[in-house]
Order: sequence, then structure tokens, then C-alpha cells
Amino acid sequence: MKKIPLVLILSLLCSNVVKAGTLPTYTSIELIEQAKSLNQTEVIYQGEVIGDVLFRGEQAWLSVSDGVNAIAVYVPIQLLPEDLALGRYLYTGDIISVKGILHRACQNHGGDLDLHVSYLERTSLGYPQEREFPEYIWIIGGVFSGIALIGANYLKKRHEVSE
Amino acid sequence: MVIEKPVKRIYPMLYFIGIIIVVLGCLQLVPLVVSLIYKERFISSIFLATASFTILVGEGLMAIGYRYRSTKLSFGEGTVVAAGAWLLGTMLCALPYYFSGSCLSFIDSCFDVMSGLTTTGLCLIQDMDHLSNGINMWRQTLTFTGGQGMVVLALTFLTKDQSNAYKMYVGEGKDEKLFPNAVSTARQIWKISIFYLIIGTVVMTFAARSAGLAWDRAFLHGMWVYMSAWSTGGFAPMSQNILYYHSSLFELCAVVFFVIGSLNFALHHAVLSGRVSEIRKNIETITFTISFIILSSLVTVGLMKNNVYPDLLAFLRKGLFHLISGQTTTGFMTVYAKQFYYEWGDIALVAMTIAMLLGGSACSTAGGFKALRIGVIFETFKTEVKKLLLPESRIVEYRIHHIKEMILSDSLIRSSFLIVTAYLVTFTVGTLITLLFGYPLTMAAFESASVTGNVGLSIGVTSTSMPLLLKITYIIMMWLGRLEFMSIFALIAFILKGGLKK
Amino acid sequence: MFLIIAGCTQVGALLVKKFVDTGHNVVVIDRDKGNFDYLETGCNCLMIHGMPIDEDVLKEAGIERADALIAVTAEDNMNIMISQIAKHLYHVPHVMMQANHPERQAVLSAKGLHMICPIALTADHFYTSLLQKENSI
Amino acid sequence: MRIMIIGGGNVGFYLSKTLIASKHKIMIIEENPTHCERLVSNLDSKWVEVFLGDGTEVNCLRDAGIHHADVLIAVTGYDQNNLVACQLAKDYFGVKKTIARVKNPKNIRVFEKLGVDSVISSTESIANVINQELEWNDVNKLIREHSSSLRLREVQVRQAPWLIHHPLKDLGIPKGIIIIAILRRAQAIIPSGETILQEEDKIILWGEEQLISDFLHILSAN
Repeated sequence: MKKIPLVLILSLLCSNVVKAGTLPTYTSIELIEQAKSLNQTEVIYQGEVIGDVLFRGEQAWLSVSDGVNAIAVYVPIQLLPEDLALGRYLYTGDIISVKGILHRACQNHGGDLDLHVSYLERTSLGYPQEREFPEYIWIIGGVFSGIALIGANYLKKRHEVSE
Repeated sequence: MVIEKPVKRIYPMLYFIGIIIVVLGCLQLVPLVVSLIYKERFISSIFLATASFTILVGEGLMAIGYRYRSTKLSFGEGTVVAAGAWLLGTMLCALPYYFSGSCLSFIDSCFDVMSGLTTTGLCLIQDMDHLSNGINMWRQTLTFTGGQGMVVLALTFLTKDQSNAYKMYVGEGKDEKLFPNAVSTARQIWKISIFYLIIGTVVMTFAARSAGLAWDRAFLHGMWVYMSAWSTGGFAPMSQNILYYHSSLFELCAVVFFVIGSLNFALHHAVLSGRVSEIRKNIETITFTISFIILSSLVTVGLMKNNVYPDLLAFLRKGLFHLISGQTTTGFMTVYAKQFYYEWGDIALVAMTIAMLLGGSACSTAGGFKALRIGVIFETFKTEVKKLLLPESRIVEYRIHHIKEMILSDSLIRSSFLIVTAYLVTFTVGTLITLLFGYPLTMAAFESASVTGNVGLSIGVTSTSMPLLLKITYIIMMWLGRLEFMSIFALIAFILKGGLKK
Repeated sequence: MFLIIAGCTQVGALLVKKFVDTGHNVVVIDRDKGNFDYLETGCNCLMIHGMPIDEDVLKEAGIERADALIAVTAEDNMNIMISQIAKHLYHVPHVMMQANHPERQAVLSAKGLHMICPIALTADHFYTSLLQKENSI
Repeated sequence: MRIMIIGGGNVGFYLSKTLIASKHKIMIIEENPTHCERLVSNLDSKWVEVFLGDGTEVNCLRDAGIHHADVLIAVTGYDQNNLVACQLAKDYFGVKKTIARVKNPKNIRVFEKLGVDSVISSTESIANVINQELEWNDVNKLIREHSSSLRLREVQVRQAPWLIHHPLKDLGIPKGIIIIAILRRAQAIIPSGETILQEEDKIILWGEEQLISDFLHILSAN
């Protein structure tokens, strides 16, 4: 069940045609492992926006996850869609595709590995994850806690008797 | 006539294990509350079920051993209680992970719990960026409890039958006495921790807020990162770990708290009760500082040679941050695991490996050899050389300063060497097993040191796709490293001797 | 309660056991390391090896924050001195001592020391219980 | 005077021998029979009475005639015994002056607080001598090379309270001795005739060796 969002993201990654030109799309693993050779080059990266938008004046940090790693993306705020949906618990965030320069150890940001974005495009909208959760667990929990309370009472009584 | 019947030794032990399990069950109420606040229905139901199940198991054990609860345990049995409670407790604490689907298998769940309780900080948890607040709270609660010690926590609730307290306390890898009584000591440890928890949560909340999080998320993240930092754990709520926040202020606050957390509780106690000069004189802080200076120069050389980071700030925020994080056995990261391997170069990695093995202070939340033992061993070498130069008839006694003046006695030296050797053996075995699965040497050594020292920095070995045997090996290594070997060997010997049958 | 027991004699060890089992903080001082054998192994208390009339040793034992001190070394004069140090120099709230010579009671009670003479107690006990039995016959 | 000495070891023995010379009546209580024999056979029984027993026991003290004693000196080898002897003498028998010897110099404070009139510690005396000697030896050695009789000495003003409250010129310091410095807390003061000494001061004297030792004698006598 957990794999559903992951599969979705991956399928999106494969199906989507990048409109940003002829640049190759990289996965987060490739970006990290080939950071040395890709350093200071323009790359395209695609994934789900997760967590928070951390504003830094005219720019903002996004964390974009392709299901394996989340890559830090530094975006000018005018490129941000106004109603950007962020991935949280039970919510899949917007999938975005970004074009930007990869910095292996960014000089402006204390050596972080990041992508300075010049072009951002939302390829699909976020949506709440519909998942069925079994309700009978509540019953199990209720029964267990009932027995546990009785047990606690029993131990307490035994304790008082032995006093 | 009264004839005393021999008590089956297992029963009183079960009673004490039961108490610890009950406490662990009650602990699951913390994430239950958080998940209820955030209306995470499914997670709440899971925590209700697992919490009451855990409490039930504990009560069952207590009931079995109830009649024998005032039986005196031997030292060995006390440590067996500690080790056994850790083993059983880990499995029970893994239930929420498993049933909520946060981990793929039960072994993965156990790995994560052990990693949390031993304050290691490696994780196999799935899809961390979409994790519920309840589960995140549970991870940090585990880390926070494991750092101070679950036995220590259980002891604080012990009001009667305290004669066995000290033996269990020792079994959990702590031996300082802040107070003559182990129960008072345990309470003081928790008082110190809660005191810092309040301060730390406030500070980290503001730091997280300044990093750009909304207030409620800043509070949760601040509290979680603080709990992890103080316990030198290394769990962070997001998969990018500390890198997620992109804030040097946030990193700095975290560093301050995990350095404080890696100090000996006895030192905290001394400083909080007014003996500030203790920080300067203590052999642990001296050893830690000296070894840190040496290792940081090594890391500097290594990173400079490979030209890894462009400027001083980057060097501080990456190089030194990870070295401190490694030596205090915290394991917070601001780079991706693989970056260590692809970018850092051998010298820096070896220095990091050594740092992770050395570790923080004894009787703290840190792991590794512990600075006290390094200090003792170093002093022993020094005194042996000094003795060579003195006439044979001269009788000398050497001292070290740890809270008070201590004589460098043979038993102290022996236990230090013993534990350090055990760590080294575990580290070597771990490295070998990792090598057998086809990982390169630097990676194997780095990850193995990280696991043995309960650090949690990863170079990329730990992942859900790693072999099952390796997962189990790492679980055992974390357990050994946290409980400092002896209690686990006692447990194994107890089982082999048929203690369960009799 | 934070309690210091000076002298790990048989009486001292029994006291330590009683207080430890009921969850008090106990520090026991003795100048002879061998005497600590009277305690059980892994006793949940702090053992300090040193001269109990030495102020440094008493400070290490935490006399400044002690709630009570019981002096039960084998030597009367040692007990007297420890008790007075505790009472008059460190103002420990409860100070008690054991003495074998009951005749000093007067002068020491005047100094505010709570003294117990085991010899006198034992003798009294035997004396009264025997008389009671005789009367009942 | 009638003096009671508790403890007839070496200290007790030589102490009584010295005191006899200035015609004091001595009573010694000693536990050890061998020591008692030595005391009896070596000291004049006209001046010295020897008792075998424990000097920290009420009965023993009474038998030895503590009611007649003006001074009690406790010089056993155990600090705790000396304390108890002095306290019994003072509080129970009303002896006017009690003197005790302590082995551990830290006990001086304890004894004084617990009511012993004067406390003597040989350990501390020796330590003081050594401390002063070590400090001044180097300087004095240097001086000695040029003059055989001139010396520097350090004196605690506390030892001679009459030095306080008067300007130096009124103190009648003999010719041939000068005060070259006053050490007050962390600072050193070069004195003039108007300077007034304080209790915690140390003064440094400079002069002929003989004159200085005479002067020190006067100081301690007052």
C-alpha cells in the first residue's frame, strides 16, 4: 500500500515529456552520485514537492523528492505557482519539473548540494491519498486496553494485600 | 520448621523485565496523544492497540514474577534483566512501525527501533517525507528514552524493592552515581534531561521558525530535532535530515545541544550544582577536546586535498559539523549519504571512522569507546613509560580527574581495555561481514563504525534493500554497542546455561 | 532522605541495608576497606574509603547536604567527634551515635547528641524481660 | 600549676619533663602499661603522678584527680581521643584551660569550634616553617654573599596585635631594623612613618640577624 505514491511518481516521471528543451532528466541518485561531473551544469530534475516552502527573501527552498531522495531546490519566488501543494502525511504534493544549475557544494549556501532553478513547471497537481484503513483495530485496541486496565487493577490489589 | 525453597531465578527477573515493558507501553501513549491531536485516526488506533498490548505483556510478566519480587538478584542477573528488557522491548516497540506500514518488514521495524533506542539514528523507515506526526513522535520518543536508558526510566518509577536497582542500572551501560542511590540517580538523570528538553525545545522551535517553518511545524520539528540532538540520536523528521532546513543557525543550535548531550551526566550534575570548573579539569572533556583537535586537522587536510568545499563556511557547515556529529555519536547529516563516499576522500573518511569509534563521554547519551576510557588508556601508557624511568623501588600511584580525583587502579585500566577491545572486535567483525556482501572497504568500515558507536552517519550501506543478514548483524551490533557488551554476554550465557528451563 | 553512616561495622551494614531497601540515599564511610565486605555485593549505596573524622572525607560523602548522620564506628571517641562535626559544624538535622560507655551520656547529651548505648540497652532488655517473667510466675 | 596530661607517649613524656623544670605539678594518664613504666622510672615522682587508664573516660579522669587540675593537655596520638578528653574536662569537670594536639591540621578549626581553648598541630608548625624558609632562602642566600649578618624576614602582623592601630613611627621599632614593605592582600606597600598596619598584613623586615631575632622575641612575648 505504501508503494502506491512511489509507483505513481515513477510512472509520472517516465510518461512525462520534458518541455524544457533537449536537456536530459536526471534522477536524484544520478545527481548525487555524478555530482562531480555534473557540477555547475544545467540539468532537469523532476519530483514531488514535500514538506515546507522555506522562504529566503526573493527566493525559496523547496524539497523535491523523486521517491528515493529529496533534492534541495532554490527557486525565485516569482516562479512558484501560487497554490503549490506540499506533500505531507496522506497527501501527495504537486509534481514539478525544474531546470537549473546543479551545485555540488554550493558556495552561496554553505556547501549544500542544491539546484538553482531558472525554470519551473508543474506537471501534475497534488491530491489527497485515498486509503482505506481498517476500523477494527480500534476494537482490538479497546479490548486490549480493557484487559490491561483490569490487569493493572489486579496487580494493584495484590500489592495492597501484600502490604 | 521453616525450610527455604530454592527460588527459580527466572521469576524475579521476569518481574523487573515486566516493569520495564509496562513503562515502554505507557511511553506509546505519547505518540498516541500527538496522533489524536492531528486527527490521524489510523495511527491513533494502532498506538492504542500496541500500547495496551505492550502494557498487557508487561503486566503478565509482573504477575508471573510477583511473588518473588523481593528476591535479591546477583550482579549478573541484574544485567540480564537489562539486556532481556532491551531485546523484548525492541520487539514490542517495533509493532507500531510494522502495523502502520511504515516499515516493510518486521526486521526493518526492529532495526529502526533498535536504532532509535540505542540513539544510533540509521533508518529503514519508508517514505519518511510523508510520515505521520504520530510515527515521527514515536521515533523521537524512542530516541529520547533510549538515550537516557529505558531501565533508567523504569527505575524512576520504582518506589519499593530498590535493592536490585543498582544492578539493573549497571546493566544498561551506566555506572556513575550522581546520588548514592541508583533510583535517585535515575530520577536526577531524568530531571536534567527534562530541564534541557524544555530549554532545547524553545530554542529549537525559534531556530526552526527562523528557518522558515510555520509555527506549529516549527514546534514539532524543533522538539523532535532537539530530542534527537540531546540523545545524540540522529533521527530527523525529514529524509534530508538537517540539510532540509538550510539554516546555519539551526545547525549551530543542534550542534550546541548534541555536544551538551554527549557530556557525562555526572558532569552535568556537577556543573548544575555549581562546580563549573569541573568542565576544564575533567579528563573526559580534555580527552574529547584533544582527540577532536587532532581529528579535525586530519579532516581539514583530507577535505583540502580533495578540494571538496569551496570556502570556510562550507567547510565548517559540512566538514566540522559531521566530525562533531560523528564524534558525539549523534549522526545528524547535512549531506547525502553517498556524498561521503564519492566526494570526501580516504583521509577524511578514516578520520571520521576513528571519530565515530572514539565517541563521547561515559554515562551520557553518546556511544563509542567513550572519552573516559580513551583517557584512562592514554594515561596508562603515559604512566607505564614514566615508571620505566623511575627506580624500581619507587612506589607510585597515578590519578586522573573525573568529577573527583580517581586512582588509576588496575581494575579501572582492565575494564577500559576490555571494553575498548570488545568495541574493536565488534567493529572489525561488522566491517568483515559488510565486506562479504560486496561493499568497498571504506564504506564497510565507515558504516560499521557508525553502527558500533551508535552514531548514525550513513555512507549509503543502510537501506531497505540491504541483505537480511546484514540488517540482523547491525541490529546486534547496535545493541552490543549501547549496552557495552557485558550484559548481553551475561544474557547469552544465562540462556545457554539453561536459565530458562530451570 | 540523604543519610551518612560512619563506620561499616555489623551494625552499620545492617543500617545501610535497611535504609537502602526502603529507597534512601545512603553513603557509608569506613577507614578499613575490608569492612565493606559486611555489605551485600552491588549494594545500592555509595561506599567511601577514608577516615570518617576527616572533613574532606565527610565533604566527599556529601555532609553539606545530608539529612542525617549516624556514627557507629567501633571507637566511641571517633563517634563523638564525627557527631559533633556533623551537628555543630555542618548543622546536619539529625545526628545519632552509638557509644559503649554509658557514663559519658550526661556530658554528651548536654552537647545535644543523640546517643545510644547498645550495651546498656541489651542489659536493660534482659533485666526487664527476666523480671517480667519472674513476676508472672 | 597543676597540669593534667592525657597520653604518655613521646610527646607526653618530653612535655612533662620540660614542665617539671618550671615546677609544675603533673598528672599523666596513659593507657599502655609499658609507656606507664617508662614514665614512672624516668620522671621524678615528687612532681609527676602516673595513672594507668583511658583518659577519655569519666571515672578514670575523676580518679586521677582532675578536680584539682588547672590545665588539661591532651596529646594522645588520636585526634578524636584528644577532643573527647578536652570536652569532658571542660564541660563535665570544669577545667579552666584545655589544650589539644591534633595530627590533621584541618582539625584545628574543628577543635576550636567545638570548644577546645588552644589547639596545636606539629604538622602545621613544620609546614609553616618550611613555607617561610623556602620563600626567603633564595633571597637570604643572595644577601649572605655580600654581608654575613644582614637578613630579610617576613612577619605576620596577626601574631603581634599591638602593632595595629598606631603609625609605624610610634611603634618603637629598634634602630638597625627597617620595614621595607607591607604586603596587604595582593599588593605591596612601601611604608612611611605614618603608615598604619592592619591585621591581615605581612611585614618584611630587613636588618642585622641578631637584632631581628631579638625583635621577633619581643613581638611574640607581647
